[in-house]
Order: sequence, then C-alpha cells, then structure tokens
Amino acid sequence: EDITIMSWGGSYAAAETEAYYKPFTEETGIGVVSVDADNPATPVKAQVDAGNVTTDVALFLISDAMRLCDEGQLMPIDASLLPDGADGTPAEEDFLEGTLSECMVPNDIYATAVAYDASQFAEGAAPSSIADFFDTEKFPGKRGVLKSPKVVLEMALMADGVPASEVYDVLDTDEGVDRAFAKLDTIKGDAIYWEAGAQPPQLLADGEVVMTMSYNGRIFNAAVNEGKPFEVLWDGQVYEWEGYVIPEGAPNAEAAMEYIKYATSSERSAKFSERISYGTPRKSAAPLVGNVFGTDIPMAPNLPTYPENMTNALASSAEFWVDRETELGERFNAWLLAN
Amino acid sequence: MALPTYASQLERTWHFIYLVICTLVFVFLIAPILVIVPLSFNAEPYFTYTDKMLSFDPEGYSLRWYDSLLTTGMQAHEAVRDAAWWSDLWHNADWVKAAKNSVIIGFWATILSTVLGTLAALGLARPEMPWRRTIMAILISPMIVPIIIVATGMFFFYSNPCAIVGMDCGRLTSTYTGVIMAHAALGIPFVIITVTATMSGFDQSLIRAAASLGANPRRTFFKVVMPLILPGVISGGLFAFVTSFDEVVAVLFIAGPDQQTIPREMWSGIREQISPAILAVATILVIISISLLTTVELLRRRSERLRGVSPR
Amino acid sequence: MVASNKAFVSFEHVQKSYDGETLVVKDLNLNLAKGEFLTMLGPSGSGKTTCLMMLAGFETATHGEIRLDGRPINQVPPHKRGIGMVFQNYALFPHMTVGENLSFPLEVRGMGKSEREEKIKRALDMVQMGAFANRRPAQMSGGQQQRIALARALVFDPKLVLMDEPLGALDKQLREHMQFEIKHLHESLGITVVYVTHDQGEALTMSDRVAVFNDGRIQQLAPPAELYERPQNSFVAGFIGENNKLPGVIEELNGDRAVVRLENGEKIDATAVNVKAKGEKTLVSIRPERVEFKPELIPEGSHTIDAEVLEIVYMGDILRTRMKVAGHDEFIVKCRNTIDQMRLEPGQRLRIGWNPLDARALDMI
Amino acid sequence: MVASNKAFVSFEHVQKSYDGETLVVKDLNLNLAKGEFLTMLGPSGSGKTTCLMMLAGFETATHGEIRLDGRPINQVPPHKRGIGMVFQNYALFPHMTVGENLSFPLEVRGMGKSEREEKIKRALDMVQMGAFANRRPAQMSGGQQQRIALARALVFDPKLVLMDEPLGALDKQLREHMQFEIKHLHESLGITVVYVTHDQGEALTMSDRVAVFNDGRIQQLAPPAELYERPQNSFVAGFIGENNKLPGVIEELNGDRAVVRLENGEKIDATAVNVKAKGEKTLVSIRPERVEFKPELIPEGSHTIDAEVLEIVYMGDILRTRMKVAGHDEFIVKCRNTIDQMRLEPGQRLRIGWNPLDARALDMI
Amino acid sequence: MSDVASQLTTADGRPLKAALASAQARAKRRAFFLVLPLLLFILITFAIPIGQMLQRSVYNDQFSKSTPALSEWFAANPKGTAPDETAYAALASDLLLMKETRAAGDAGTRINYVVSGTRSMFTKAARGADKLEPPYMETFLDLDKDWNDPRIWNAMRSAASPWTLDFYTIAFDMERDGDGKLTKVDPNQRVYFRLYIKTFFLAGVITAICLLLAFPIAHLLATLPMAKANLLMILVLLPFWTSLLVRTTSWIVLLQGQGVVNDILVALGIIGDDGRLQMIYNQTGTIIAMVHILLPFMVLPLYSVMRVIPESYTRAARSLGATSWTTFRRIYLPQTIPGIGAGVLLVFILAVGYYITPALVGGADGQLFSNMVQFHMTKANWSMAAALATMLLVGVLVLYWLYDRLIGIDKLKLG
Ligand SMILES: Nc1ncnc2c1ncn2[C@@H]1O[C@H](COP(=O)(O)OP(=O)(O)OP(=O)(O)O)[C@@H](O)[C@H]1O
Ligand SMILES: Nc1ncnc2c1ncn2[C@@H]1O[C@H](COP(=O)(O)OP(=O)(O)OP(=O)(O)O)[C@@H](O)[C@H]1O
Ligand SMILES: NCCCCNCCCN
Ligand SMILES: [Mg+2]
Ligand SMILES: [Mg+2]
Repeated sequence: EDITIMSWGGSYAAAETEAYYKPFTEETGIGVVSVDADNPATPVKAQVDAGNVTTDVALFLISDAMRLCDEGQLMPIDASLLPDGADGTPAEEDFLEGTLSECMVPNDIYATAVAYDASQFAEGAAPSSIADFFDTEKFPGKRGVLKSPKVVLEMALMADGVPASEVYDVLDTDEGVDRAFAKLDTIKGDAIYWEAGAQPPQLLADGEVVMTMSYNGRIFNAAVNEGKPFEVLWDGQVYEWEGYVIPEGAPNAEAAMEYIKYATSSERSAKFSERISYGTPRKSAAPLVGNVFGTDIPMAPNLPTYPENMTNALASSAEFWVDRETELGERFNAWLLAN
Repeated sequence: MALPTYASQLERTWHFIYLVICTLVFVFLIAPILVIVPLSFNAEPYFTYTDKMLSFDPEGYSLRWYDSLLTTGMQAHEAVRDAAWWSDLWHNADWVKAAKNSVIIGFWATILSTVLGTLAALGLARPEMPWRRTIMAILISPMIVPIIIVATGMFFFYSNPCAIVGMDCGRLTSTYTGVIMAHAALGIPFVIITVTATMSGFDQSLIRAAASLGANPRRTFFKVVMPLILPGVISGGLFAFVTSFDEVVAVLFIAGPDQQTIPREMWSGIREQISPAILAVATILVIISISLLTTVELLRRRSERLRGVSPR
Repeated sequence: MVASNKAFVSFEHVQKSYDGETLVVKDLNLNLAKGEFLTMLGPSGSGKTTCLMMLAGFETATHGEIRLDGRPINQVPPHKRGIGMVFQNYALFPHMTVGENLSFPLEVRGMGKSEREEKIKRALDMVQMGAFANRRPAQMSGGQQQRIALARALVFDPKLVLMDEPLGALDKQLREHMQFEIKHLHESLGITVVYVTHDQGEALTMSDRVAVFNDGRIQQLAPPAELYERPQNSFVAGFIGENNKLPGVIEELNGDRAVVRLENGEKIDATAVNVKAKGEKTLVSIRPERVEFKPELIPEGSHTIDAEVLEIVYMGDILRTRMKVAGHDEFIVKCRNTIDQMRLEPGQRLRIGWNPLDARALDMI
Repeated sequence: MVASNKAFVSFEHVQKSYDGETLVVKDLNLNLAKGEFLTMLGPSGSGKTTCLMMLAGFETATHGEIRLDGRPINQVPPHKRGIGMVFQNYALFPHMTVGENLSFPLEVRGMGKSEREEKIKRALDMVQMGAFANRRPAQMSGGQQQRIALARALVFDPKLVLMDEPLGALDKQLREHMQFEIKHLHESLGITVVYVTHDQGEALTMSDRVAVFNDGRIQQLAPPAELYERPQNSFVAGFIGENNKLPGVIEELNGDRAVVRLENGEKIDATAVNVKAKGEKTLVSIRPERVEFKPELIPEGSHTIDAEVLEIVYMGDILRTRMKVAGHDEFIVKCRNTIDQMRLEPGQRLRIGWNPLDARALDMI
Repeated sequence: MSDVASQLTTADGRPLKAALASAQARAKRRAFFLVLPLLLFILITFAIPIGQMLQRSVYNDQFSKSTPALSEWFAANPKGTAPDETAYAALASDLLLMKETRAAGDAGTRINYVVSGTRSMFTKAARGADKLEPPYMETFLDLDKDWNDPRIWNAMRSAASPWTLDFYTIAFDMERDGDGKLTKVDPNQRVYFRLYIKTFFLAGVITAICLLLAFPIAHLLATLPMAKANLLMILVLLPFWTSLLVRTTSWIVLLQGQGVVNDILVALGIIGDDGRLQMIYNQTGTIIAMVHILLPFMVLPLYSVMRVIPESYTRAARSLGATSWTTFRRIYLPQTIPGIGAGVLLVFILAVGYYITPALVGGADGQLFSNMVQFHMTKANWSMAAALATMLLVGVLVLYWLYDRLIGIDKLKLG
C-alpha cells in the first residue's frame, strides 16, 4: 500500500526523497508517491472541500496548518505518539518551543532573507543589514522583492528600525501598516517582484538584481552546487516553520502517521538538514547535522537556526497572518497597482 | 510580390517598408524559439547566456539537461545503462512518464473531441439545424471562459460528478478519464471551428449523389464525406492535440500524481527548481512540431491534389 | 386518374413549399411512360429542380403523391429508389478516380469485382472515356466530367435517370456534342429520362415531350413540334423560340379563324388559339422564320404587309433582320445565309408575308 | 509598324509566360482603332483573359510592347489608364450598394456630389436599373449584377472598355437581351470595346472584328462575315459555326479553283483556301446552311451529290438533318422550319447540291 | 389554388405551415441528434462545472452551516436591532457547536472577508466555548471589546444565510459600514474594480498590437504563392505549438536587463551599458510576451479570410481609377472585417483570461484580473474567486454577444 505525500517539489522534495521516502519504503515496505504543488495547502483545502481527498501527508507552512486546522480540515495529531529524541527527550519537549501545533508536526525551519552576489561588491562593501536592502542610495540597482505582503512588510519595518520583537505589535496598527508601506515606497521603483522560489537565484545569476529576498536554501544550493558566489545576509530575515499534516479524510491515515513518526525522528531530521539548508526543529537533532551531503562543508552555520544567524531574526506570526492576510493582501495588491 | 514597372516611388517605398515590417514580425515570432535551443545546451542551471557560451567555449555547453530528462526521478542515476536501466527509465523517469502521459491524454482527448466535434459539425452544417447559434455558442464556450475558472469548476465537479443527482459514483479527479475529459472539452471549440469551416465549403450535392447511387447514410459518410473533410478534421484534431499537450492549469487541478504531463513538469521546473531541462524538452518538442507541420503540409498538398485545387 | 396507375412515374396534385408561405410547386400532375424522354423547361426559379429533387427523394412533397412504377415513393429512402441522377455540377467524388466513381454504385450493391469491372468498362466505352478510368475528376475538362457523371448515373442500370441541367456549364460546341450523345444513349438503352434545362433549343432537340414550367405550374406539356408550333399561351409562345408579337383586337371570330385589327388599323388573318370573343385584346404571334420576303416565295393566300428594314445582324448561318412592321420596330425576320440569298439593306422597304396559319392569336399577357 | 502608331491600342510582338516555361501568349500583334468593337474568341485556356489582363495592367508582358493611344502602357499604372473593365465574375464590391459601387470611380476622381449623382443616375438608367441603387450585389440576380458591372465600367466615361466573358453565366434569354444592350451602348457612346467570349454566336453578332485565339496565337482576325465565310484554316472553320468536313485529296489546282477527290472516289469542285499543291490532303468544308436539297433551289453550276437522310432533329426554327454523304454519316443540312417546307423522312434518298464557292478546301488538321 | 388565402392550407386542408413543419421536423431532429452527443458532453464536462463554480459566488455556507441559533435570532429580530443578551447567548451556543465540529475557523474566515481581523475572535472564542457563561454580552466583551462592533453583527446577519452578494460587494471595492450602507473602501484598498478596467484596457492594447502586427503578415501569407506561404506559415505555427511556459521563459531571457536584446543593443552601441532598457517584469514585458503568444490567434483568422478575397476586387478598383492606397482602404480592408472581428474576439478573450504569463513576467504593474482570481484560488477563497471569475465571464460574454451580433459566430475561422 502506498501513501501520497504532497510537498513543494524541486530540491525540497529531492531532499525529502533521499532523507525520508527511500529509507522509509525500505524499512516499512510502504511506498511513497510524491506530488508537487506550489503550496500544498491550496490543493489539500480543495480536496477536503470537495470531499475527495487523495493526499495522505502534506507539507504545510505553520500558518496554513493553523488555519486549516481551525477549519477542521486537518486531523489533529497527538504529539505524544511521536518518537523520543535521539537523546531520549520526550518528543513534546524535544521540539523547539511553540513549533508543535494541534495538526502539524514541524519538519524544518526556513528563512526568507536578503541574498546577494558577493562578486558584485568590493571587499567589505557588501550589504550588511536589512536596512541596506532598502537603501537605494548606498546600494543603487534593482532588488528582488517577494510578491507577498507576508515577510515583506515585516522586513520593511525592521529596516525602518523596528526591533524584531515589536514588529507585529506595530503592524497590528493602522499607522504601523502605513509605515511599512511607506518604507516599501522607497524601493518601489527598483523592485523586481518574484513569486516562485526558483526565481531569486536566477535573478542574481543573470545580474538582473544587486540583491534579492530569497528562501535561504535556494541561495545555499546555488553556492554549493554551482559554485556561485552568493551570500545570505543573516539580518532581519523572517523565519517560519513548516511541517507535516494529515488532511481530514486521508485515505491512508494510519500509514501517514507512521510516515510522520519516521520522518520527524531526530536521525532523519538531521539527514534532511544535511541535504538542504533548512534547520531542524528538534533540539536533539541539531548536533547530529554533519556536513553538507557529499561535501566536507559543515552545514550548521548555513542553517537559519544557527544561533549566530539568529541575532536579528523574526519568527513569522501565523496568528497575525490568518487574521490579516486578506486585508493586507488586498492592500498590497492595490499598492502594487498604484503607480 | 514583385511590384509592377509602373509603381510610383511612394508605392515602392511603402512596399519596401511593408516587407521590412513583415520580416520583423516573423523575427519577433521566431526569436523566442531560436533563443531556447542553444540555452538547452547550457552547462549551468540558469536561463542565461554565459560568457563561455558566447565565446563558444565547449565547456560552456553540455548535454546534461538532455541527460537529466532521462535521470530525473530514477532510483539510481549513475547505474550502467543496460536493458534493465532502460526499462526502469520507461517506468520511473519523471520526464519520460510525463511524455507518456502527455501523449496518452493528448491522444484520447483528441480522439474524443475530434469524433464528437466532427459529428456535431456535420449536424451544424445542415441547413435544417435548429438553434444553430445558441448551440454554436455553447460549444465554443470552453474557449472563452478563462482557464482558471474552468479548472476550478472542473475540480469540484469531477471530485464527485454524481453528487448533482445525489449519488456517489466515485471521482474523476486524479484519473486519466478526468483529465482526458477536461482536455477534450477544451479542444472541442477548435475542432468545431475548423470542421464547420471545412463543411461550409463542402459540396452537399455529393451526399445526394451518393444516395442516388444507392449508398446508405453510413456508407455515404465513411466513403464520401469523411475522406473529403479529412484535412479539416485533421487540422482541428491537431489544434485539439496541441491544446491538450500545452495545457497546465487543468492538469494542475485535476490530475493526480499518475497523470503528470510535460507542461506540468515544466511548471514545477519553472516554479520550484531552475533547470534548463525544460528548454531541452522544448527543443525536442520544437523538432517534433516541425515534423508535424511538415506532415500537415504534405497532407494538405495531397488533399488539394485530390480536390483539384491547383496551387496558386 | 386511371392513366397514372399505368404510368411509370406519376405526380398527383403535388405541392411543395419550402417556407410554409409560398408554394414553389403548385398542383403538379404529370405522368411519364416507360422509356420516355421528358424535359422540364422553364425560367430560373420555376420549380424544375424542386420537382426533380422530390422525385429523387431529397425533398418531401408538402402535399400530393408521387408514384414510381405504381408504388408511392414517399416511403422509400433515396438510396433504395434505384434512380440514377446527373447533377448540374456533376457531383463527381473528387477523391476517387473515374473508375472508383463508377465502381461506387456497384460496390454498394455488393457486386463482385469481375462483374464490376466489366460494367465499368462498358459504361466508360459508352461515353467514349475508356482511357480515363484512372484519372481524377480534377484532371478532366468540364465536358469529360459531364460524360463521367452520365456514365456513373447509368452504370448500375437504373430504371429512371434524372438529369438537372447537365450541360449548363459547357460551351456551345461541347454542349451540342453532348446533347447528341445523351439522346443516343437514351435511344439505345431504352431508359426513362427526366431532363431539366432552361435552354429551349436543348429541350426541343432532345425530348419526346416537354413540360414548360412557369411559376410552379406546367404551362404546357407536349411534344416539341406541337409546343413550338401550337403554343397554348403567350408565355409558352414567348419562351419557346423567337417570336414576333403584334398586339391587336379581335375583329371577327369564326371557329379558329380570326381577323385581328392591328394597332395601325391594318387587319390580318390569324388562327385563333386562346381568344374567346370578338373585341378581345390579343397578341398575334408569328415566328420569324415563317415570314417570307422574297416575292416568289410568299405563298399563295398569304397576308402581306409593308415593312422597312432597320438592322441586319450577321449570325453566321442566319441573317437576323429587324424590321419595322405595323408600327412595331422589333419585328424580326430570319433568313438563311447563302451566297445567292437576296441581300437586304437597312432602310430598304419591302412587302413581307406569311401563311395565316402561322399567325396565331393568343391571350394578352 | 506604321499602322500601330496611329492605332488606339496596339500589341506588338507580345509574349507572355506565367511560369517561365511555356508561353501562353505567343507573338501577339493586334491593332485596334478608336471606336472599334473587337472580340477575342477562342477555346478555354487560349490566352484571351491573359491578353485582357496585360492591357488592363494586371499582368506584365514577358516580351513585346503594348501601347495605348501611342504611349507604352508599361509605364502607366492601372488607375491612370482610363480603362473600364467588366470582369467575368462581375467583381462588384460586396460591401457597397449598387450606388456606392458606381460612385466609387467617380469619387476617386474627386468628382463633386451632385455631378456624381447625376452620372450614376444616367448610368443606371442606361442599363435600366435605376430602381436598384440601394441594393447590395448579393441581393440581385446574375443578370442584374452583370448590368451593374457594365454600368460601373462605363460611368466614368472611359476611352476603352474591356469585357471578359461578361455574359457567360446568363441564360439564353437574358444573354441575348444583354448582347443587344451592350452593342447598343457601344454604338451610342462611341467607345472602344475589347470583348472576350468563347461563344461564337456572340462574337459574330456583336463585333466589328473578331480575333480567333487558339494556343496563344491569333488564328484569324477579320470581320464576322469574312470569318464565317472565308475561314483561313481548319481550326477557324471548325470553331466558327457548324461545318461539314469531307476529307479528300487535291486532284487539280488552278489558282483558287481546286478539284478534290473524296474518299469514295467522287470528285468535287472547291475553292482552294490554304492548300498548296496537287496530291495534298485536304478537308473540304461546307456550311450546312449552304447545302440545298430542293431541286428547284439548287443553283446553276452547283455540284450535286447523292445523300441519304439519317435523322431529323427538330430545333424549332430550324430542322437539322443528318445525312450520309460520300460515305460520311455526319453530314448536316439545315433547313428553315416553315409550314410549306418540304418534309424529309429518315431513309429517304435524294440529291443535294451546293455552290462550289461554298466548298472550301482547307488544311488538314 | 394560387391565391393567397388558399396558400395557407394544402389541398387536403391542413395548414401549410403545419404540413411543412411535420415534413421538416424529422430532418431537424436528425441534424440535432448529430450535435446531441457533443452537447451532452460539453454540458457534463464543462457547463455544469462552470455553473457550479459560479454559484459559489452567491452561495456560501461556511458560516450559516454552524449557526442555527444565530440564524433564528436574526430571523426574529429585524435588521438594525442592536444585539441583546439573547443574541450573545445564541452566539455562545453556536460557538459551542463550532468547537465540537471544528468549524470556528471556517465561520471566522467567512466574516473575516467582510470585516478584517475578526477570524481569530471566532477561533479564540470557540476554543473556550465551553467556559462561556451568562451574562454573555459581558463575557464576550471581556474576551474582545470588538464583539459589539455593528459591522461584525451586520456581517454575521448577512452570512447567516448562505445566499449572499457580499462577494460582489467586495469585488466592486465596496463595503458596508456600521449602518449597513454601501460605501467605497479606502482608496488604498481599492484593487479589483480598477484592475478589472485595467485588464480590459490592457487586453485591448494587446489586441490592437496583435492586429497591427498580424495584418501585414496575414496579407503577405495570403498573397504569396501557396508553397512559399506555407513555409512562412510554419514560422507562425511553430510558436503556436511551443509550450506557453517555455515561450514565456524565453522572453525573460530575451528581454531582461542583462538579456539578449539589451546585449545586442549595447553591442551595437544603440544604448549604453548603463542605459539598459527595462523591458520585462513590468507592463511592457506582459504586453510583449502576450502579444507573442496571442499573435497566431490573430494571424490565422485574418489569413483564412484574406486568402479567399478574390483578386478581381482589387483589380476592379484599380481599373476604376483608384490608387493602390484607396483600393486598400476602401475595397480590401472592408472585406477583411470578418477576419479582423474573429481575430479580435479570440485574442481579446484569451488576453482577458490570461494569468500565467503576467504572473511570470508581469512584475508589479503587469498583473491582470485573472491573477486576482488565482490569488484567491490559492488562498482557497472559492466564493471570492468565483465572484471575480463571474465578473470576468460577464465581460467576455458581452463581447462575444457583440461579435455574434455584428459579425456572426459561424464566421469564425482558424487557418
Ligand atoms: N432550399 C430552399 N429553401 C427555400 N427556397 C428554395 C430552396 N430551394 C429552392 N427554393 C426556391 O424555390 C423556387 C424554385 O426553385 P428551383 O430550384 O426548383 O428552381 P429551378 O426551376 O430549378 O430554377 P433554376 O433554373 O434557377 O435552377 C425558387 O424560388 C427558389 O428560390
Ligand atoms: N496566374 C496564372 N499562372 C499560371 N498560369 C496561368 C495563370 N493564368 C492563366 N494561366 C494559364 O495560361 C493559359 C491561358 O489562360 P487564360 O486565362 O488567358 O485563358 P482564357 O483564354 O481566358 O480561357 P478561358 O476561356 O477558360 O477563360 C492557360 O493555360 C492557363 O492555365
Ligand atoms: N508563499 C509560500 C512560500 C513557502 C516557501 N517554502 C519554502 C520551501 C522551499 N522549497
Ligand atoms: Mg434548378
Ligand atoms: Mg478567361
């Protein structure tokens, strides 16, 4: 019997395949059918709404997981069933604070950060803070901007001097939103917007932009696999966790749970992080992360969870965005439209 | 298109400009296709002409993307390419599976839309056809409804088509049948348009002639009507096939993991991972297209010969 | 109708309307004997094709009955009527060779190969196209296509052959040649033919009987000579052949002898055809070729009248002379163009004459 | 060429090839005087339309020169040639009404509104279509469209009018009517006309001169009567009018008098046209209407010969009699259909005769 | 039999029309039966799904399915009644139901469309629904002071019935204020209607450019000898047959700042290296790529109309004294109108519905209305997406209707 897993595709799914699917099948005899989606939350919601669920496991952003969980479209997952950490810590304690939620078991933490092509800047003249991204005088040229209010508004506020810890308080007020958009206005004329994760490295490689927001894993891939001189700027990035959910009505819910237990174990989680530079949510897994797969470069310093990378980082607030996404989305679109 | 001797200076100038404009438009049409062919040999995973490529350094070129078409999705990339490897390829390589699916879905969607469309066009061509305009409008509507709406609507309906009569007869999503039906619906307007156009030039007295010679309607259709409208049917069928072959949105919604098509693979290629593999696919498809177009042209010439239309 | 029971084809009170508002065929009655060559002749839009189509089964009569060999035809689908048909545009199957075209009706009848080939050969030889079996219709001239269409309509030995203006598109030379061939085939094969044309010359030359159509009705149904020489009404007189029409009033009426006073007061003798009373207005019709102007040829007892030559049109075998007669300047006289023919000159005045039997007093249309 | 300098239209050694391989017009020489009505007559594909198109400027001559009013035409764009043209398919602009169609040539000449309207009215009246100004071409019958095309070609007072088979699609009645109208317009307006047709009757009736085309060459260029009565070669003789052809061998040749031995050994007198030597093979051509069979009408000095009546075809004004003469059973004799005409019967044997001047010994084709 | 009165019946007295109708009924039925299979097929595979989809724009039971008590209260109390204790009690009881059925998020989402920021009020309240106690009004206001916001209560009243026009209100950039009156939303929230207008405008621009580019080449193709024309036709058909995604990507390669076109222009010295043109990731990029993609849809119908315009018309015009320009303008052009109409219709409709190309190359200002449909689709806001889709469809149908009126749908031809 096979289970169907819906995920992001691309190098993310490739890492899953190597770290999870193959060994899982080998161990349990349960086959895995891998399906890509732009964002699995959309098809899963459609499947549940239509009463026609074909997905057993899906990889969700925490915000989507919380939203659909509240809407009764995901199965609650009992965290106590999850395997203990490698060091014996019970699962509930082994996962980073607040990452476990009613319906989702976290798989990784990714960051949306600013990245640049180091070869384009003189030694020491590279951008060094999130404020630099919004400083078109010091760093003239186009920049790649994620076409979404989420992340972008937060970054704008941080660049405008709001400490990470206060970002959502400020953004919860009308003035704060205005302030964020005002900051965005300063780079509006230089922005190239992207939607798909594959675009930022392409934009950097083409020299279309001097710097760009990007998912950190993409930049790292380009640097390691293709030897591109791309760097991630670990300042003012917004990180978020994502993980596995089981849609309500999944045809093979039991096997799905088996899979989730397997994949979110410390050993497997560490293997996953070696293949793609997204941080593990398991405390006990962090020390197990070795070198980048197939190289002798240590992976840990390239993860969003590496303590030195976390000095000015913001955890994306799922609570904030489930409430405000529609409104701010419309405002963002209106802002894009206004020239 | 040579100008006559008496053409005025103005006419000559204008004619020259006209030819230049036409040339530019043709260049515009073909440029994007020319651009992708060399890029499919890029050694780097970007859609960018690298310096090495521009200086014709062999290192700037590689066949890796063509190779990746074979290896993506395979269990063992590096294995020896023996018989087992090739048979594994047939079952596991993503692009090969996608190509298979595209062909299967395209084929059946084309058959379905061409057969039903031709039949309907025959009816629409009859002078006594009732409610012609309304029916024509309904049949052409899949072309005029934005695809995103079509795809979503289809997804919900296909999830449980019998729900409308209060029953449950399983789903059409994630099935070949579902994708084929969706694509057939999208291809039908093209078949209707081309075949009715052909039928409008069809000499109805041939049908009467066949009847007067003793042929029953079925025989008349297969022996007289069909051979003569075949070029129009083929051209409509090709439109339908291309529609299916290049369709991604409906596949995105309706197909399951088993029905991933070439455009669907390309779509994740563009969205999720940079890979000139899609350019390699495109290059291969361009070559196939050229062969197909040549075939169509040859068929057309044949049919003109048959109908006795001498080439102008 | 007793006759119709024995007739091979009969139309009884047939009506036809396409739109439910106007009748394009009005109360058509027609009986056709086996082996007859009947022509439907009439101006464009008079309903000829419609009648043919009803007989072939491609249109349904709105009212009335058509019988073929005594059986009502309404119940028989076209492909079972065994009627051969030659279409105005030939309707040869363009994707088949000549041989395949001819083979088609035989194949649908399930005929064996050798028998088919023999019949095809015979049919092609009959129209002298034996060498063309492998050509396609597009590779042949109009006249050749026409002959193939004819061969195809005959190859399966139909009892009845319908031909809808089969020669309409041919030039004069070819047309005359084909008329001859069709007539010849009709005679040698003994088939029944219904032939449609709007060319009166064709109708007269080829037919046993001609049905003159106008306005959805048969105006006259008669053998060619009778039609030409004894038209029943002005429409027929005007439609068939050239015709000089002198308007006048019946002065005297005595059986079929009438005296007509022309507009210039002159009185002439005429044969009364469909005039009924003294004082009635009439058109006296005289065929141009029945008018003589050589004094020695004007028959005894002829009526003579003054004429002035206005114009002479050279027509090759014929000289067509327009004269002014009794105030009318469209009076035509035809004379054969021979070397020793008396030459007329415009402006010349002379006396012309005709046999009173040739002057026919008709209804005024 | 002195003459051509004064000619209104002249073709000098004109050749035309479409594909660079075959010449469809071969060495064409033709002069046309002002006010002349010249007809190009010939079978399909003989190059008539091509000549017309070169004159109108829509095709370029591959070789040679065409002059219009003394000026080489190659340098003049079509819209400045002042040539009115009637196309075979009428080419009425389908998106314009009749009035707009006629207005078009006047508008492009910058004519004022009132003047335009007056001219349009005049042109429409001329073709008796005054009431149709607001119709569209699709709403009219073929004959009506034809008249509009004519009016449009004439409305701007062109010096020269070209007509390409303008009556090809009309039925006989309408056709004869239009022939008369065109001829009449030509005479009353004094325009020069080049007329193309493949109908010899039309050519003979209407033209001042007829150019018989075949195979890209003018076979004969002559006034109608000369063409009919003195054809230069067998092609012309066969193409124009009906013709009895008796093959034979020249027995004696004396100036234009020849004695021909027919195949059955009988010798007849004939006029030598293009035979050159004794012993040469020849076709003796005799027009059917020049053959007499009433003993009293056979002219003095005529050659008489035995004949057997095979078939009589009733053609209305004419009786067409097929006879067997000198072993040939396609010998046609035409006689006028009059009441007192001597009636022939199939099987009857009689002697027929003709004036030796009417028997023309031609080349053997 | 020939006078008008008797023409209305046949000889046996049946009305002529009826006799005719019955004679023709069979032929009609036979023709219709040929079309029937396809009609049914389209109905099932296409028309019903679309109909159901569009129905979602006016039917949404996300809220109403879990609010029996509130629905009762709204039914009993007319619009404008301030919520009293019974209302809050009903709310509490419904929230308890939501907690059990895990429907609070769904219900909150429905209200959140209309009043932003309210979704979490429902999920929070539902989470503690078993602890809600009278007096409910106070309990709720303790939870969140916004619970007495009349906008929320108006929204709940409206959402308590599954049938609604709320989504069209939003689609027209309107909202209901506290009194339930329609007002325009804040200018910086106005997006849909503006984009709607802009989309039709942009589609118009794209159509016009397509027409301008297609006309000369269709004309060239129609006048060249067949053999040459078909060769050139391959240039038109090849892009037509190449994946849309690939072509779109290809335009990025061509047009971007460091792209092929800019490189060539720099190499030719037409522009400086620092003066590279911004031709993509903006409206220009959208227009160029879409024109390229849609051009064949203009060329093909134009070509098929032009090919059958007889040369004799232009010849006739020339012989009548028209210059080549006048001939073109007055004779040729008017006769190509069916082709222009068909091409314009096809291109415009396809342009209005596009979203992939604008999504990839459009940047900020190159987005079209369909991108908004897509936006809501990915957020699973089906009703909102359906409302927007319906607007799009209505626009397209008006055009289609116009085309059918002016030119006739049966004149549509493709190659
Ligand atoms: N399918 C049809 N629908 C409506 N009216 C028709 C149809 N076919 C013919 N008619 C009309 O019926 C009348 C008779 O037409 P029919 O074709 O029988 O004439 P015809 O005598 O064959 O003429 P022609 O010599 O022009 O072929 C005409 O007025 C014609 O317009
Ligand atoms: N555009 C063309 N290209 C090639 N060959 C042509 C073209 N037009 C005519 N021809 C050929 O030139 C020859 C003469 O044609 P033309 O049209 O002048 O004949 P026509 O005498 O007008 O014949 P018809 O009486 O059939 O109209 C024909 O063999 C024809 O096939
Ligand atoms: N808008 C959703 C973005 C989600 C990004 N997830 C990163 C996964 C990397 N493959
Ligand atoms: Mg007819
Ligand atoms: Mg011609």
